[in-house]
Amino acid sequence: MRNKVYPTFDDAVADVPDGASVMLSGFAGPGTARNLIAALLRQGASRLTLIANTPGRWGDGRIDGGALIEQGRVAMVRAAFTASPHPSAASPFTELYEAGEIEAELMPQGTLAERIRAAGAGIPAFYTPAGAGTETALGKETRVFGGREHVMETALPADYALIRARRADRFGNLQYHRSQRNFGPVMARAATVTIVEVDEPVVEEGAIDPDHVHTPGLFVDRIVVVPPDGIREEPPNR
Amino acid sequence: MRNKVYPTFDDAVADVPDGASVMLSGFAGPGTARNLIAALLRQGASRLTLIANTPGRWGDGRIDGGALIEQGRVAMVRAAFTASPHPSAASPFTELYEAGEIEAELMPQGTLAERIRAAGAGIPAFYTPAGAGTETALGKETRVFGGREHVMETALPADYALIRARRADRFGNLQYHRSQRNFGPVMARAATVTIVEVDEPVVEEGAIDPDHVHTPGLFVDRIVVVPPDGIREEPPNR
Amino acid sequence: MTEQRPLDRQTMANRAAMEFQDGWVVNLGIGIPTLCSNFVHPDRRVIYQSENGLVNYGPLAAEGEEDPNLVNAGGQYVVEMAGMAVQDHADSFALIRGGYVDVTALGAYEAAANGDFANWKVAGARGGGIGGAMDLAVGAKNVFLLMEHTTKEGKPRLVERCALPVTARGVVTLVVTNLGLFRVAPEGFVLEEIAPGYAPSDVQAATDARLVVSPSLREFRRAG
Amino acid sequence: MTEQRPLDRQTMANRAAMEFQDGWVVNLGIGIPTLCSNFVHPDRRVIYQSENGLVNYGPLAAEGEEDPNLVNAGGQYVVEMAGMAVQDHADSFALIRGGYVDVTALGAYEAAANGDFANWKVAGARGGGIGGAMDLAVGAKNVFLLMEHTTKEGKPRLVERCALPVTARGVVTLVVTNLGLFRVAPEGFVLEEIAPGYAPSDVQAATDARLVVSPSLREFRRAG
Repeated sequence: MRNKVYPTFDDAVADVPDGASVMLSGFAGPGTARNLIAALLRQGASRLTLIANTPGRWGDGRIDGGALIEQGRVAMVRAAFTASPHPSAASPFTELYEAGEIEAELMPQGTLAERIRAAGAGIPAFYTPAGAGTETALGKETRVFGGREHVMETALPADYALIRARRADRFGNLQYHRSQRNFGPVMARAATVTIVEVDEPVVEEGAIDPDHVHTPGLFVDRIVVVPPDGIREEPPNR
Repeated sequence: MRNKVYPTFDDAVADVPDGASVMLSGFAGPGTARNLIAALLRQGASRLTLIANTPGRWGDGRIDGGALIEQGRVAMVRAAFTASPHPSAASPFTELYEAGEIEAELMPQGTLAERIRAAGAGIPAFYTPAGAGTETALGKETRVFGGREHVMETALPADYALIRARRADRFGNLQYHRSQRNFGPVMARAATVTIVEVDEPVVEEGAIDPDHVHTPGLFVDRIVVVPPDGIREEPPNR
Repeated sequence: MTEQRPLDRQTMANRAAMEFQDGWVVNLGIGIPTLCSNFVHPDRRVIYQSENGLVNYGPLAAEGEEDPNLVNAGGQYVVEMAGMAVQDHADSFALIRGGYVDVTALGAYEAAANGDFANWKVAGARGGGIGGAMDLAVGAKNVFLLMEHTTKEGKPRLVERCALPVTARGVVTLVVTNLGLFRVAPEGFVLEEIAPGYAPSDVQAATDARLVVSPSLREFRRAG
Repeated sequence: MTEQRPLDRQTMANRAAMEFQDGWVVNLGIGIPTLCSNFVHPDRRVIYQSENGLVNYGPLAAEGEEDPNLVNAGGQYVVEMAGMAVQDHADSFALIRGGYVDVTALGAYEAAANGDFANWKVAGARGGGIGGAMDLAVGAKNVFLLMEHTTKEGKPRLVERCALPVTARGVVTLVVTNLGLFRVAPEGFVLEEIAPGYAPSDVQAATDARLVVSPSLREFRRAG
């Protein structure tokens, strides 16, 4: 079987074409594949569609989806935010979006997570009460179940997923640490090609208890270990 | 907070009323809450609806859903089998069902699992390709997505779930051992009252690594430890 | 005449937290709501849940003691609690929509007398920030709003009907502002408790919906 | 003239297993299909997946070495493989419907020239046993059927159109019987390989659908 462990982040993202849809795991930091995103930035692919919780940010020296947007590589964002999660903090993305310079699809966070899950689960559509009766449901089919209005939402797949985990074995079985998990497991299932950066060295198969695998290896295509000089997740003030 | 650890199986199932819908985890043995089912048998509730992978069996001395059926306690079974999973082996349920003496809803196993998941996930309905174009889709809404026919399936909740796990902490966080997991996690979420029998003594909170909890404790209502003289899962020939 | 003393943010949060019952699963939104976890019930256990997958997490982490991979839904570093569990994002929202959250306490721009509220989009904007609010609003058994009674410019935030795009319809059960505590009933906002020094007419004057004054109106309750 | 030697069940399973490519995810149904895992490719890694949540599981457990909580989808005790993972039932079928299974090998009562097949309900029955077959049939990239060519009474199981209620429509890609190996193509069953001693006319005589004989027809391939 093909070796899934790649020597560098650049090798792992080398084939991402212009126009690709790319899922980025991560929630408020943890789970963000910052090293793979940095490599994608160097690689140069453009007209990307990003699927992520937020469009990210920039200007604070941290690499996330915002770095791709800042460099003009992104045509479309599908997310639970176009403005900053913290209403008092401005997001540079907001200005671009409000000025009509970039496209976005805004949806409830649970709808985002469930649409991604559906894509990896062979479920083309489902009904959710979230967003019913609101502006986000405009143009969408609605239907009443149990006396309550629901919105029909469709599966959201992607060409690539860039995710971060704590540890992988050579088969690609993954474990996440705490809040690092967030979108990783569902994105790994929903993307055609799943690329993961891991904090710890790759272990042999059998080193991870089968009961404690969070993402089975058959969903994982490429693994890169974050080297000692790679980007690590750190609290803002460290 | 109320103590979730119950002294006996009989205490844990005492309030199951006639006509209740009861989910039974278990697949080919592992995960079957045999001690709770035995207690429900003693308790006497009737006209039950069972939701399980199979209607179980009887006559071989092992307790599963079949024991309730044999005693006439069951009005309806929702399952992926009405005949034996092994076509060469007769199932006593098959005779009852073929004779029209009990009702059943037969569905694909993945549809069963996903309907249960949906019930615990606030998803009233979803579309699946499984069963499209077959007799099991008769009378169901169908819809084409991506050129392929899909069946609309609805959430399947229950009043009670009786499940088996390896270990629980006092909050109800559960770990399953290997194939014991099967329907446990989705049934625990889909049932109003989730009752679990565990193979090992209850541990204090904090004894289970948060990354390795399979079912968070807030889905679990009652816990009973299988005593040394309780029914243990065993291979058939031991 | 008593001096008018609107509640500060922590006191508002404390008052809302006093409503959390033993064993309740609680989700706290960004802003005033996150302050609720600073209120510790002596005899109740409250289980905090966050959209990003934590169940039963603990208080904010002290500086220098952060686990870089352990944050709540507001992105704040928290500490691990004995009995904590981690889920992925889809399972976390399954829990939320599945009806296991007893209360979500959220911030809002507007609360309406019919139980609608608006907290994701400001006037004139093309987009906004939905986050988990729409799922929480329809999934939680109770929706509490914690908000300043008026904008900085003095414009009422409690209104007859929302002018801003709503987050969810007919779901709000309780509103705590710096001026009062309001149950949302079929007849509209019912003023149950009031800030020190205020008369119901003062609160009504700062409100764009007709208030019903509870026959058992009292000053804001405080813990202890 | 060579003696007619229909294939035994293990040889049928071996022949099907020879189609499994390196790195393929394989799901085996009850009956002849489970025998496929006895065939070990010297230079390919095949990943077995079972409906009840095991990914990358190992061979059948020897008697006395069973883990009572480790079974495959047929309820047989298996051993743990290095690199195994366990999922719950919903995630397991998400994997199956999600398109991650390269092939499912199933038993069947009937296989039809249009790619339909029937394996869950016998004639005249009220119910049957669906199990994971309907999900596997629509989710797997390839559906192989392993079946006796005729019933014990000699009635053909390869038919123009199914008489029994179908499990799925238009999904079968390969059929291996004790008499032949058939690709299911737009033109119907294409006989590619044949059991020793049989002529295509013998196989056609035992079949209720028109067979297309491959120009490269050959005797059943065997490993080694």
